[in-house]
Amino acid sequence: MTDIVLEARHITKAFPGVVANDDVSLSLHRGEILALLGENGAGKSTLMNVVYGLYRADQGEILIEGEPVQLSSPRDAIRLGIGMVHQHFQLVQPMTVTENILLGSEITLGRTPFLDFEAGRQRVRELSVRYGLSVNPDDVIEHIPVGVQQRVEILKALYRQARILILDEPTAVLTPQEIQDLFRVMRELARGGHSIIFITHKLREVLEVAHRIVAMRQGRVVGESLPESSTQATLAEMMVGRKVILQVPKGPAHADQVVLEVRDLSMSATRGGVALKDVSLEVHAGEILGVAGVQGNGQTELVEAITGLRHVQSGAISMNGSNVTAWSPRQRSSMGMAYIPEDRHRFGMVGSYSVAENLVLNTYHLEPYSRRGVRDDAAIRDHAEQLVQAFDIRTPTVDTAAGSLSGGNQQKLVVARELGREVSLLVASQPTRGVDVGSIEFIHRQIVAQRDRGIAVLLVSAELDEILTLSDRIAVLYEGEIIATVEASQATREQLGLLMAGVRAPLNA
Amino acid sequence: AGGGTAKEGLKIGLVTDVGRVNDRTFNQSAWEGVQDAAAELGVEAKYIETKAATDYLDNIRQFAEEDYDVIVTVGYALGEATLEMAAEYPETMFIGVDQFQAETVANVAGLVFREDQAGYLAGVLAASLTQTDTIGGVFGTDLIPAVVAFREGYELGAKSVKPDINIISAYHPGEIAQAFTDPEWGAATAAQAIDGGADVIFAAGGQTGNGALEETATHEGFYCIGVDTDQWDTLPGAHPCLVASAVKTVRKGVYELIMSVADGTFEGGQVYGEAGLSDFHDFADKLPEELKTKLAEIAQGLVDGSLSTGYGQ
Amino acid sequence: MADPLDQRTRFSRWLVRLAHPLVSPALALVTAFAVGAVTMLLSGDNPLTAYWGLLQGAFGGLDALSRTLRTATPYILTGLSVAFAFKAGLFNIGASGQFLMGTAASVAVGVLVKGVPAFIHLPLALLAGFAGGALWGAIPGVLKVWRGAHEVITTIMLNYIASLFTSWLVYAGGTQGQQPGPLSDPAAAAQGISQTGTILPTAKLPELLPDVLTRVHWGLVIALVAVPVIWWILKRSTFGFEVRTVGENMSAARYAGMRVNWTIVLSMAIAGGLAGLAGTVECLGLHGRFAPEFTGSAGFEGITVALLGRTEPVGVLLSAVFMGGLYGGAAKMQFESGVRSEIIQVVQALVLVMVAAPELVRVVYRMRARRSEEDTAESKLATGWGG
Amino acid sequence: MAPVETTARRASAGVLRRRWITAGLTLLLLAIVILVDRTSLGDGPLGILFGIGVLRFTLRAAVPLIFGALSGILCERSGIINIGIEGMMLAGAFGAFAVKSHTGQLPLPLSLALSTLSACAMGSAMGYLHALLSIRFRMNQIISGTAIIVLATGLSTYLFDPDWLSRGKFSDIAIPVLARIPVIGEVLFTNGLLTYLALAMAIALHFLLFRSRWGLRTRAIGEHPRAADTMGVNVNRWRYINTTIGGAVAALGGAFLVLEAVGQFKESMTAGRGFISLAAMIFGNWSPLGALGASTLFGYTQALQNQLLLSGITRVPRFFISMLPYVTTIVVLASVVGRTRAPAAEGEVYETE
Ligand SMILES: Nc1ncnc2c1ncn2[C@@H]1O[C@H](COP(=O)(O)OP(=O)(O)OP(=O)(O)O)[C@@H](O)[C@H]1O
Ligand SMILES: Nc1ncnc2c1ncn2[C@@H]1O[C@H](COP(=O)(O)OP(=O)(O)OP(=O)(O)O)[C@@H](O)[C@H]1O
Ligand SMILES: [Mg+2]
Ligand SMILES: [Mg+2]
Repeated sequence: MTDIVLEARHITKAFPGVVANDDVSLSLHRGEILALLGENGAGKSTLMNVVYGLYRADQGEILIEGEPVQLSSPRDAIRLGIGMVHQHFQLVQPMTVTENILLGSEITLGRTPFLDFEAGRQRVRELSVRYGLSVNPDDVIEHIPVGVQQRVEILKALYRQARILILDEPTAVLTPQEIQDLFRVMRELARGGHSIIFITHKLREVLEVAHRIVAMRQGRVVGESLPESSTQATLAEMMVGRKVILQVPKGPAHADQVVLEVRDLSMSATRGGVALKDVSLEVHAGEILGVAGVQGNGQTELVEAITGLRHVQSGAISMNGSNVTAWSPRQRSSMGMAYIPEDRHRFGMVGSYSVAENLVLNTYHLEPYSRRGVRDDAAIRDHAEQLVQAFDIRTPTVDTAAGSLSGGNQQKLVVARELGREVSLLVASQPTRGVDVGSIEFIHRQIVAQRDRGIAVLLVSAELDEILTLSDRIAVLYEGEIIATVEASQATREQLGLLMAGVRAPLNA
Repeated sequence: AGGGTAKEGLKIGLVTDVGRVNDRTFNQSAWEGVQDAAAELGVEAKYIETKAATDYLDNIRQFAEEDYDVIVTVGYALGEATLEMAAEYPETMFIGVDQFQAETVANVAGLVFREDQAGYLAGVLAASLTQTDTIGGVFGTDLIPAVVAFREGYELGAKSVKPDINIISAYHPGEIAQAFTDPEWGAATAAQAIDGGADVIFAAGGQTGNGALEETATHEGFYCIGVDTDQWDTLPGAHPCLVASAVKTVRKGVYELIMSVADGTFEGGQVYGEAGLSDFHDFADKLPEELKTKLAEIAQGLVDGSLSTGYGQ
Repeated sequence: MADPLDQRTRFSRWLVRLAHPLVSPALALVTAFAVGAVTMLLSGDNPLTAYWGLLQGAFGGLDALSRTLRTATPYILTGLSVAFAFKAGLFNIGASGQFLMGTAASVAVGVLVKGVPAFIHLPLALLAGFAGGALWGAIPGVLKVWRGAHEVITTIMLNYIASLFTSWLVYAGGTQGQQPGPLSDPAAAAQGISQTGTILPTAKLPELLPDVLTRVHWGLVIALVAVPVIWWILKRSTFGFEVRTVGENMSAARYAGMRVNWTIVLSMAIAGGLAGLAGTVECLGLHGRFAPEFTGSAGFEGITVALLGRTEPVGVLLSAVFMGGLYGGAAKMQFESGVRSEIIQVVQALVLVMVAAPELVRVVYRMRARRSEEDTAESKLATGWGG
Repeated sequence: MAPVETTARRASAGVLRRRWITAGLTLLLLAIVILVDRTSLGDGPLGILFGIGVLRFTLRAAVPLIFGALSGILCERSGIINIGIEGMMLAGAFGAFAVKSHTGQLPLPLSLALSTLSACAMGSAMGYLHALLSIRFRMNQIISGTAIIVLATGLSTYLFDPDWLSRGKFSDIAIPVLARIPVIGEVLFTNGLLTYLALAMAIALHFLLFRSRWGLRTRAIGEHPRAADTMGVNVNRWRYINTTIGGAVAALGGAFLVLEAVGQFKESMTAGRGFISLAAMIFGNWSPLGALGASTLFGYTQALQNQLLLSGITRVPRFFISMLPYVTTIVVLASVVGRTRAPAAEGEVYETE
């Protein structure tokens, strides 16, 4: 059957301590969009890295167009027309879009070693026009939003004339609009004879765009189905192996007195960021205020201002009535502010530290973990044991290095630390990014539980579904301004989508 | 202790200052002196090369414990350690090169030199040779007395010939450990002095000075004056410019002191070695006769005390 | 489901703990000395007599042992200095400058403060020494947090400045219209000799066991005490936790509410203090005065010591004694065998390589390769300039 | 996307402004220098500041720093930290001298050529060793660099025999027309081969780094090796190549000291120049022209303090005058340059499973 462009047979790949892929077989047809589902650590990225020649499989073989091939490095994959957009963007931050796209397959001025930037730019423009992936060839990556970076990643593959495209969690950081654009591009490519493997944790997307769906669990392929004959529920069950409640049960909010109040907050843009303009908002005890918005419209700035990681130029932040604008992060957290940061790898934890140490990362100086400047390891470990139990963090021991946990579990660790103590305000930023449905369900339950215990929750997320399922009220942030605040009950995906894109539709606030 | 009877089968040891026994500085001269004596007496001689100032004491002790009869310690920096060891081992004779003796110790002879006199002669020579009335000097460090004496003598000597002569000279700017081992600084500074108009360069500062001498040699028609030993023998690279060297006869001094131990005439205290101008070698016939005689007279005057450099008074 | 995995990882970790710290370094030493021997053979020296002499000089008899310990004393402290900075993610090339400033401060107290009893004078001098170094160490810390000036540059520059400054302090002057330095001893200056007066007996560090060891002073004890103290600070104190977190992941430290800037400055100050203490005990215990010949070279050795000790306090102690032995024995080796003592440095470099690259030893001895935590434990200091 | 483009523009505008400022300052300096040399201005303090002697010393002191810094850039831009410059330089100096002193009988140019080659060979050996240790054996790069220094110091001292003597060195070559330009001709266009090489190399490397295929790949593997790898760039191969070449370049600094500046070798004669180059590299923010500028600044401050010493300033103790270069560096670093940015992936081992 010649129309199978890519086939993986009996792939096995083990890492110290983990069998990431265990006798996995998979085939991809010409012009097909194949969705690959699976929990964190299921082995999706590993399998794709094997196909792309980044990892060498311990066993098994890969066939392209029916021919067995040796994939000992990405060079081979590229030669064979395979392109991959990695889960963690593979872009060189300080370089321009053009430089990133040319890298590895450079256009030079004749025989000279020098690059022909003009030709490069030209090529990039052509491609971006042809596939409707608009980018500015001369922008420096670190200055452009993730949505655009995503396009650059795809252009990199197309520039190399990839016929087989692997997209590993491409939508994790995109807005509804951007996601729709991406799907449009994917469909066009498929129509044009490209074949696409599409990894995501978002079941809605799978049903929307995929032609065929394969699910993995613990390194094995555990099921296959077609979108016509599937629902989100069946897919979730197929990948997790049990029924998953996708819609976390959530009663009406009993909003109480104001816990967090932000008034006329302004700050100018830092490198690669945006400015905040007169942002004002209130979060009441027992309610969840969702801040919707496309990545890079000021969420990071807003959250860091509230948590004290950034100085504000003007405006005031007060918590439980007292003005905390000038307070240090520590003062705020000791006042009962919990913070789940958006980038767990950078802020949330210290990879080389044990799970136990990470669980006291911001309380290590308090009794009982520390007495008069002396650490009490016993107390720290007890605390850890409890939280690992309570929050079901999958780790060999509490002494395991946190960096070696799966992404989902790393996230649970952070959540456990922040919710495992008495707080009155929870600031949660992208709490479920890149986390599988199982973990999402768990984290969402926790957040709602906190609300019902009368804690004020500020939820910042680019994930519309997340915003819609959890929030009681929704504020939309666009280019550093809150352009609308709506009751969750009255909000619709479409409205919000438009607002997030900056379209100020008249809304009943 | 002290002198007393003649000794048979003398054991001679030498401890260098930071450096090596063939590093073309007074370490080498002293070691040559030791070897001369050893050859003469037909005995063995050993040396220890000091790596760091903190090792002086240990290195001397090394010999003392193996009960050597004569231990030569080279450099003023070893003075203190030498005295300490001398007190601990009264039977051992110590010869301290460049070590000024505040008070006489029976088993320590401080072999010192009037560097200012050698420098003075160099100054006279330089001042008489210069066409530009500008002379240069590149020196090790003013943290070591001998070097200061050379420089002061040099400038006094020069002024004695041309009172308002222009002298551009500098000490090495770095720490003492580097002052004598930075030929590139010496070379660059010599070049800088030449750019500044100097046409005679006096270099006193071990390897640093050697750098200056060889640099000067690469410029056409400039003169340079070496230091410590007759550098004509040790630094062929400098021949094109090397008129003479302001020498301290360390080799001879050490040799004689060791022999005095051998024949039992050794006396502790200050011992002055000869310091003066070396032979002119290839420049001998290029130099005007009256200059040579003048230098000879001055040298004589300095020795018999009828003439003084004016340094240290 | 994960149980078998846990078992395996636990077992291998146990193996690593047991085997690695002993086997690997042992083989490392053997290999290093072997290669050193080859080098000697190639250049026509006899390694056997050389190493025998080295052993004699390092540990053969009390005198040798004393010398080894004496040499090791400052290495322990400068090694701790560099190691501590590394823990905070800082590369302290400035130990030698801090060494000198500490020395100068302590000697100033030791010489100028008169008429106080030893039990005040000595601690005062030690304190001054620590403070001098700490101050000099804090400067790059402040420059880093306040202006983002990279500590590698500033510490290098401050080394030069320190050596010039301390030279000036004791400078005899008198010629070229130059004034003598504030600490220079008039008597010596009269002879043009640049050095301080002798430290008063009340400020001198007494010898440890005068009739057993030669000139080994209480500085050794001070250094030995510093080891557990630093270990304790790093491993058991909350401040140590902050230091390591800042070193591992500055953003996380900020997020966790730690005072990052303060921690950096304080860490540099402590590192500087330790280096200063090294110079202090050298002068109060050994030289009895300060003179320009006493350079801060022990500060540079501190880098090697720290790296050889894998930046762990106990490791620092071991590597310091080891290097003390190498240098202590070097002179004896050359004396006995006539082999140039510089070969020691070659051996030292080889040891450093072998100890620091377990992978290399593994390859040499065909050991089964394995990934283990303690390889990543070093990852911090590997990330270099940080920025 | 509007705000984004503007930030991007802002960045490039900053670059442009910096270029104009540099150009302006350079012209101003040239003007002063010529005036000082031609007019009576030179007799005053300006003579000390901008005299020929100072300028020539500046260049001379800068050359080894330039080579050192370029070596650092080659390694670190590709992600390998190079603390070992000092060692590589020293190895180069020794390598040059060992051959030079044993080829005295050959015609000078030949012997010089051989010596330079041997210097580069020594340096590349050191560079390759560094790469091998840090890539193949996953050794901490700072340790490996330190080991290189200790090793080079030890070996060169152990093997060096002071009785070896070398005669003759690279002599100044006046570049036909240019050399006749007042002052500039004397300073810039009347030099030894290695000096020209240093200047040429700095400029060439700058263009290669930012305009060539090699440069693009080098910068990429230093910033984000994984990204480069996924685009089919062989990360470790380039790291080996760059680090090895880097060793050779550092060695040229040593060769300059032995073959062009001094003419002889001396134990640890690099005297910390390797470390200063490290500073120059960081100071120049890992860009070749930046490093050229930084090295020149360091050279100039040294020249200046020397000139002050020579001109017999006696009011200030000489020790404080000699602090000039180091104080300047710190002050400039703290005030003007501010934060520099190291290649992001520096010091990290890159492996694929
Ligand atoms: N480089 C690696 N070294 C060691 N173990 C690894 C490595 N990469 C992945 N693993 C392990 O292999 C397993 C599968 O990882 P993989 O990245 O394929 O999961 P995934 O399905 O992509 O998860 P996610 O949905 O979070 O992306 C995980 O248990 C992970 O811990
Ligand atoms: N070198 C490694 N050693 C051990 N586990 C690893 C390693 N690299 C990746 N992993 C694990 O492999 C799994 C997949 O890695 P991946 O890069 O996809 O991150 P992730 O789990 O998807 O989390 P996120 O998507 O938030 O980055 C994760 O559980 C990660 O922790
Ligand atoms: Mg993945
Ligand atoms: Mg993921």
